[in-house]
Amino acid sequence: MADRTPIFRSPVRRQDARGRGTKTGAPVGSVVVEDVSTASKVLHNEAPAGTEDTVAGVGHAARLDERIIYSVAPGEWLELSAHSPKPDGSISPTAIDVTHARALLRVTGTDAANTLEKICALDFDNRFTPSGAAARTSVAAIAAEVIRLDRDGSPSYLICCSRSYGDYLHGAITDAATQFAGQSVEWDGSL
Amino acid sequence: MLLIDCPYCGPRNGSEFAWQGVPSPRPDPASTTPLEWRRYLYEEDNLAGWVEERWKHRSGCRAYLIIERHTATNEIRAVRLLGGTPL
Amino acid sequence: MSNKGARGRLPARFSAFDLMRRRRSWPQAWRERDLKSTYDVVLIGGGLHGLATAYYLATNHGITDVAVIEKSYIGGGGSGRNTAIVRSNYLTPEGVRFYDRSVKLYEELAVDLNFNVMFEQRGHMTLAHNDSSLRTMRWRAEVNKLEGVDSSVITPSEIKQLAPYIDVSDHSRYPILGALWHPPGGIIRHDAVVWGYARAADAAGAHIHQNTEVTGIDVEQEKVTGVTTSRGKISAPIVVNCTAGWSSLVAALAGVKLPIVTRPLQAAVTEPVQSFLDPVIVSGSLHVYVSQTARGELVFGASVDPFGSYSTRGSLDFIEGLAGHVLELMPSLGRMRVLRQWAGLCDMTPDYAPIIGPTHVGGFYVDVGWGTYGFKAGPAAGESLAQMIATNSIPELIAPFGVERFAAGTLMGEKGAASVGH
Amino acid sequence: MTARLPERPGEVIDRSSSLPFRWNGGDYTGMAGDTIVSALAASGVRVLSRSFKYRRPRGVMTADFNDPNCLFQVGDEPNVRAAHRLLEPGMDTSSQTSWPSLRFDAKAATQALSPFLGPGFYYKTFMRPRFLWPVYQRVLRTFAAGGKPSPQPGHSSPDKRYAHPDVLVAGGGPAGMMAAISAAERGARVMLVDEQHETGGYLRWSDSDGRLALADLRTRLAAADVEVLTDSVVFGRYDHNWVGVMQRSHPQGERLIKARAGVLVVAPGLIERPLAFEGNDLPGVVLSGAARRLLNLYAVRPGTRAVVLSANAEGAAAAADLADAGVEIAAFVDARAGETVVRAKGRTGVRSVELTGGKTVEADLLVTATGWTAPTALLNMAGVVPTFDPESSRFVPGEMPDDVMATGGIVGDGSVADLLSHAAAVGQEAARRSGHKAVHKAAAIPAAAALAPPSKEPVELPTLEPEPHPPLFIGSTSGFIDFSEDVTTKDITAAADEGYRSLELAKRYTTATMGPTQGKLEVINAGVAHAIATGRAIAGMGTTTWRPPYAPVSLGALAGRMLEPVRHSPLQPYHERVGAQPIVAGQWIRPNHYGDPAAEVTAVRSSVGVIDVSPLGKIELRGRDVPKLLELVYTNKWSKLAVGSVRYGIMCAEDGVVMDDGVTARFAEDRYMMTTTSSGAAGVYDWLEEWLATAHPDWDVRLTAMTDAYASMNVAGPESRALLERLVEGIELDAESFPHMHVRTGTVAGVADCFLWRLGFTGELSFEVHVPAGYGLHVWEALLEQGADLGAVPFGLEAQRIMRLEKGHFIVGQDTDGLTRAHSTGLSTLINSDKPDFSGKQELEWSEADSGTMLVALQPEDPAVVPPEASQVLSGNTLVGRITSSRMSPTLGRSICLAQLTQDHAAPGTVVTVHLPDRTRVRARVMEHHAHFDPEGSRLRG
Repeated sequence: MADRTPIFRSPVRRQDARGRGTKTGAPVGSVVVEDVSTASKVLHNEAPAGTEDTVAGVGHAARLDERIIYSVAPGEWLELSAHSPKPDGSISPTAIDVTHARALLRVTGTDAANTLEKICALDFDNRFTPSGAAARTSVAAIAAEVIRLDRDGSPSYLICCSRSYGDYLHGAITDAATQFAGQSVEWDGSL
Repeated sequence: MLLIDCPYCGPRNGSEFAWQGVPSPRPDPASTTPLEWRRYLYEEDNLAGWVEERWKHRSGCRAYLIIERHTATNEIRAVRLLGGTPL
Repeated sequence: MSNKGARGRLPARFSAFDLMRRRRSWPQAWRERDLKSTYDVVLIGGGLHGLATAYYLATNHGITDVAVIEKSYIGGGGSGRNTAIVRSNYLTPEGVRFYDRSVKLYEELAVDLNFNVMFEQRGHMTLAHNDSSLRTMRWRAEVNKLEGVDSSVITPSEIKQLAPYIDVSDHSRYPILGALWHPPGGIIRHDAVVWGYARAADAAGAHIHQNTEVTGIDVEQEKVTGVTTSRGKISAPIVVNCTAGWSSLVAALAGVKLPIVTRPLQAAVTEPVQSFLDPVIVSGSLHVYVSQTARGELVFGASVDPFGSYSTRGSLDFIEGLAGHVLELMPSLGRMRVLRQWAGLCDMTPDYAPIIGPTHVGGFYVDVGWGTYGFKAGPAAGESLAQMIATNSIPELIAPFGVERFAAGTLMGEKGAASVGH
Repeated sequence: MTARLPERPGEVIDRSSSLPFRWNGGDYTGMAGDTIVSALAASGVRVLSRSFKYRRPRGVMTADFNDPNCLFQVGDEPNVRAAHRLLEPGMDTSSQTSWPSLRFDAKAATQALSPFLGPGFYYKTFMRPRFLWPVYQRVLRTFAAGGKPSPQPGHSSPDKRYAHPDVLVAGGGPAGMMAAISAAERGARVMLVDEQHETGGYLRWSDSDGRLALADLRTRLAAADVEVLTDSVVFGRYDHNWVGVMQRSHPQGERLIKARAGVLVVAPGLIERPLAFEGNDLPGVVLSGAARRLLNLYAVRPGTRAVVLSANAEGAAAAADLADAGVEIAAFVDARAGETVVRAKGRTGVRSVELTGGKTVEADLLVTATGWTAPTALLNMAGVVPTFDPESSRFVPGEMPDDVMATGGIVGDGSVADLLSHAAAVGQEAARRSGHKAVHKAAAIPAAAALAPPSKEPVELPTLEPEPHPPLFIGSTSGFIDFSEDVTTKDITAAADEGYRSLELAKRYTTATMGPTQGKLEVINAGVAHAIATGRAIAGMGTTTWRPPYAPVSLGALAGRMLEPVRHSPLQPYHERVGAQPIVAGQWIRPNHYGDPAAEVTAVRSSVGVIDVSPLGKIELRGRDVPKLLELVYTNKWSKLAVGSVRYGIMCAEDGVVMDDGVTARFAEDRYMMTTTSSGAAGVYDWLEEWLATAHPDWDVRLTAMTDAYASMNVAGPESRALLERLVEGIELDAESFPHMHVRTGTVAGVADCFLWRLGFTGELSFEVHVPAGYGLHVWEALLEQGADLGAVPFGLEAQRIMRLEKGHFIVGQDTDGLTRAHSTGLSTLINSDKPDFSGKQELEWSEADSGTMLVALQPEDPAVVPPEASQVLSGNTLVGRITSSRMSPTLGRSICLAQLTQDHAAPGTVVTVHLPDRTRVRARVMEHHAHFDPEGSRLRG
């Protein structure tokens, strides 16, 4: 058997914004794209304890301790955690570990919404997509989940999609971000 | 682009939804006849006017919806969950 | 075929000589007539199919007591909204034979009708972007060849020669692996076809009633007796439904239910530019087809809309998708501009093949379910329908397309090749 | 000769700049702020283009985007609106429709043939002799209007954007500006879109009062929170207020904005209408608005001696501006007093103008102010039916839906103050109507945004009526109605006489309104000419169908950046690193082979190979009622599947046609893993959900899409067990502990939570290893590393296809088609008609006797001939089937096939003829088994 320790690899391989479009004006603004795919993701079919009030139902997201819990479909709660997937047995028998099934990206900054509105038809206005809102919708022509949870006062959006689309979606977001001097950075390890 | 007010997700673009047409009831498989079955498979009312169709919020919550739409104007006047599942 | 058997007056002869000599005073191409209370045959729908049927009834069979009832103006439905592509490279032998007859009739049509329908046989090319579509192209080519239709699979370099603006480079998303090449295919002036048939049918004695809507179909003891129109009643032993997108609604007037869903098919045209594209280009994978008219415009079409509707208003998603896919094929056209978009209504059947022939109501025939292929079919459909009416038997060419196949569970196999097959 | 005037108070040019550019090969200069055409006009150029059919010289006419005579080629961009496009230094511009030169157009000879070239002339000739038709075609095609498209790729791929304005105002004239200000002041999110390069509409080129009013509006607009987009156009209103906006001058390139508007306020103003009379297309005949734009925005004198024909206040205003700029007014013709222009004369430009009564006035400029066309396009697209108002000689809006409003000139006339008060009320009402959207529950409503709750009471709109206007459409002589298409009054009359008696038919026959202006200038005149010709009342003229786009929009901007999703396996970095030949399979990019597919086959058959099968559809099913679902969707029996077992099944649609196939494993009492084909994965998942939602909502089944959760790799070949034994922990791999068609979970290469099952498409002893995706590459590399001494190689799709064909396994969609029912796969044993119900059961029972074609294995008698897939199979001259799969078998050293043949030719031993694409034929024999190789399956079970 192999003597190497298994390495977890993210589906996202590009690290630079590519900017395929013709760029005349100089980019202005601020947006940062992070690959958060290594975060653990557990799918529950009932509301995890302690979230009944904060994640009131479909369309809501909340932070709980160091976790993020959101719901974008009836009977589905996704729990994100910065820590690697829990040891065996600690997730409820009805829950499913989907860490490996999904890619997770984060878009943060004053131009995050301006970036996303190029590829996603959600209304990012504070009235309709405030911090604490979650939605599964079409992003860059694939189904993806958009969760807004601001960080240190900056608008911040987690984008979760099927793993195999991860590299594609990361490319689409970084392309959209180029206009705002967007850059891909290493994940800081916190949610 | 239609705007469909999903009972779970709120108003979303029509492209997130898959159209399934006006559903017809599945005949009893035990007693059905070829003629009845093929009517079920193929025949359509294809009305020009208000119809109750089934759609699926495919890129969203994946719920099945019954939508009242006018097939000549595409106006939508009601959206509800299939089977009326309570929210 | 010629006009010799026709009764009624001959229309003024069109020719270059006459154009110079006559200058202005052409007689009316067709006349406004009083609605009679009885006709031998009532054709509902003044589009290509209804008018062609009227023409062939008169010229091939001497049946001229015929009314064509059109709720708006002739050719205002699918006949005036399609993208005017003619071809016969279908998948099933039945389909190939039928459409090949249509192509043959189209080739003679300008002379037959003495009306230049401007059939430009610049070739028709269906691109294959993956293995399975290349396999389907080969399948079509082989069936076509066996039916005597000029059709073959060509390579990317041959594609580039025939259409230099196409990008055949090896890009990863939609590489072009080959194409089905069909030299007799091409484009035609769709309005001219309608007008040519209308003019000739009128000259042969048929009555064309525009702005006349059929509001009822009279049936007694499972036999049709006539129609009620917005201008009065007509009794007729034979009534034919040639109403394309509206065919379900018209059939319902006679108590006939059909396996049809009406779906919009959108199209768009660009501003004209100098000629640069000869053949018709189709890509099934990219859901797009494009040709350049003699006037220089690019005409585009796609697959039917994602949901059933009787709305012809068109959508923005359509032209967005279209533009993206056209630029995938011909990346240098980014600065050409879309001038107009529109939609027509298609009567889609479950197997993408038409329904043509008698119904359970005696004397009530349907010529429907043409989906996105009605224009290509017009001449052969009209000729066959006329023969069916005149001989009271079903011609071999259309025998496979009867409505009874649905109840029998024996559908046609055209769907495999038909997702976007213009 | 310069026509540039001394400084004008409202001018938009920067006199300190000098922009050199080229036109038709010559050197010119203009100024910043100039359009291409204003710069040419300032340089004294009069003839700008030749007309489409008769090649008549044409000059500036409307001096705005719609000018049909000012479509230029600019660099590699055709059909540029040169009277709108701003001049840029170094532009290379040229006229389009002229040959060999603009000054002398050889095709102008067609003018002599004009009687011959009446409407639809081409329908009446070129028919005989038939063999010449291709020649005629080629000649006709050289008359195509328009510029040259670039053959060189390299268009920009601009961004697009979605927007959600509460109020979207189309038109940035005074009314549009006021509506936007008013709506924004009431808290609405407002987007204001204007076609001009600056807001202000007609106030920009009006008098000092107008400029003052504009300055005030601009100040208020800047203070209001409004997104203002100039040089942009609302080109379409689609279902449910989905609005297309093209932003032409975004710094990052032309950009499409897709706006879901709460309320669309239509404020496009009015389009000035030309009058049809002989010579109305001569250079020097300009509309009053054009004259004023040239004078007041660009400080260009459009002529030296003018006749002004006026039916409204604009004519007098133009005359005043002309006189102010030093243009001599030779005659002022007041249409309201019954005077008019009979014809304009000249060859390459106006030389004189004949007035009513035969008086001829020498002039080089004829300015007409003869009325308006209401651009109701956006209203038409919203389902509004505008009606023709004979009093004001224009269309007025009809009844409107709640989410569309109109203001400004399209509604009625009045002073600036009248327009502004109407627009302010419309803006207020639009804000009210759009203010009823439900906000997200998580949205904290800040106090500042605590707007007054939207009132239920509609805002009362002041009346704004169109003023009476003389019905000035068609002059006493025949002139051009459609300048782009060269259609005259006479042509419309001729069409009506020939029987084209509905306006739609006449338009199609003459091609009036079909050109680049799409009716904006010609629609009313065409309608009136047609009404006159058919003896109908002008008042009854039906509304015209304006279709989107309102203004032409570029393919590049509509396309935007390509968003064509692609999917990659977790092992993709390996495939790329070793240079695997990729193949596109739906959205997946997969390795087709790694250099030599035949060698890959041999390696698998002789030692061991690994293939990346990650795209295989995987659906986890949990719950009590999973067996019921499996019984329903598969044709075979499922209720007795033991924990730890795997079973193969076929799925049929309800018409009995094969839809998908795959295996399902039972992991635990109520936990299953289903696999589907890669291409069928999404469809099967939807289908299962549909059964559960629509037919069996009471069943306890939970589905989770797990395709992407695992990297899947098939380890195949006689040495596969030996290889896995080096890497697997916790699973006994020997045949007895882990038999064929069973599943086990364990650790592979140090990665926990893997599952393995024994089965194989290749027919070899094989294990399919499913590894949590993040660790997939680690396991894949470990397999190849550890297997190196065994001869382990990666193999691609092509090798797998060869091997499965050697084994006679069919592929849904390749060896079956849209009509293939389950019996035709030759696997009738998998159809269990004892089950009370399963999808497709009924049709399969009814069609059992007559199951159409049959899948068979076929071997050509000449083993070197591989009939290409889709080759047709004949018996005599009758078509009896086709080859669905074919390859040269490296294992058997001969060609092998699968084919669909009619039942009467499917018996083993039957010899049929295969018709090859090159028209040769080869005889082939139907085999006893589907498997060409190891039909007993002994290798598989080893």
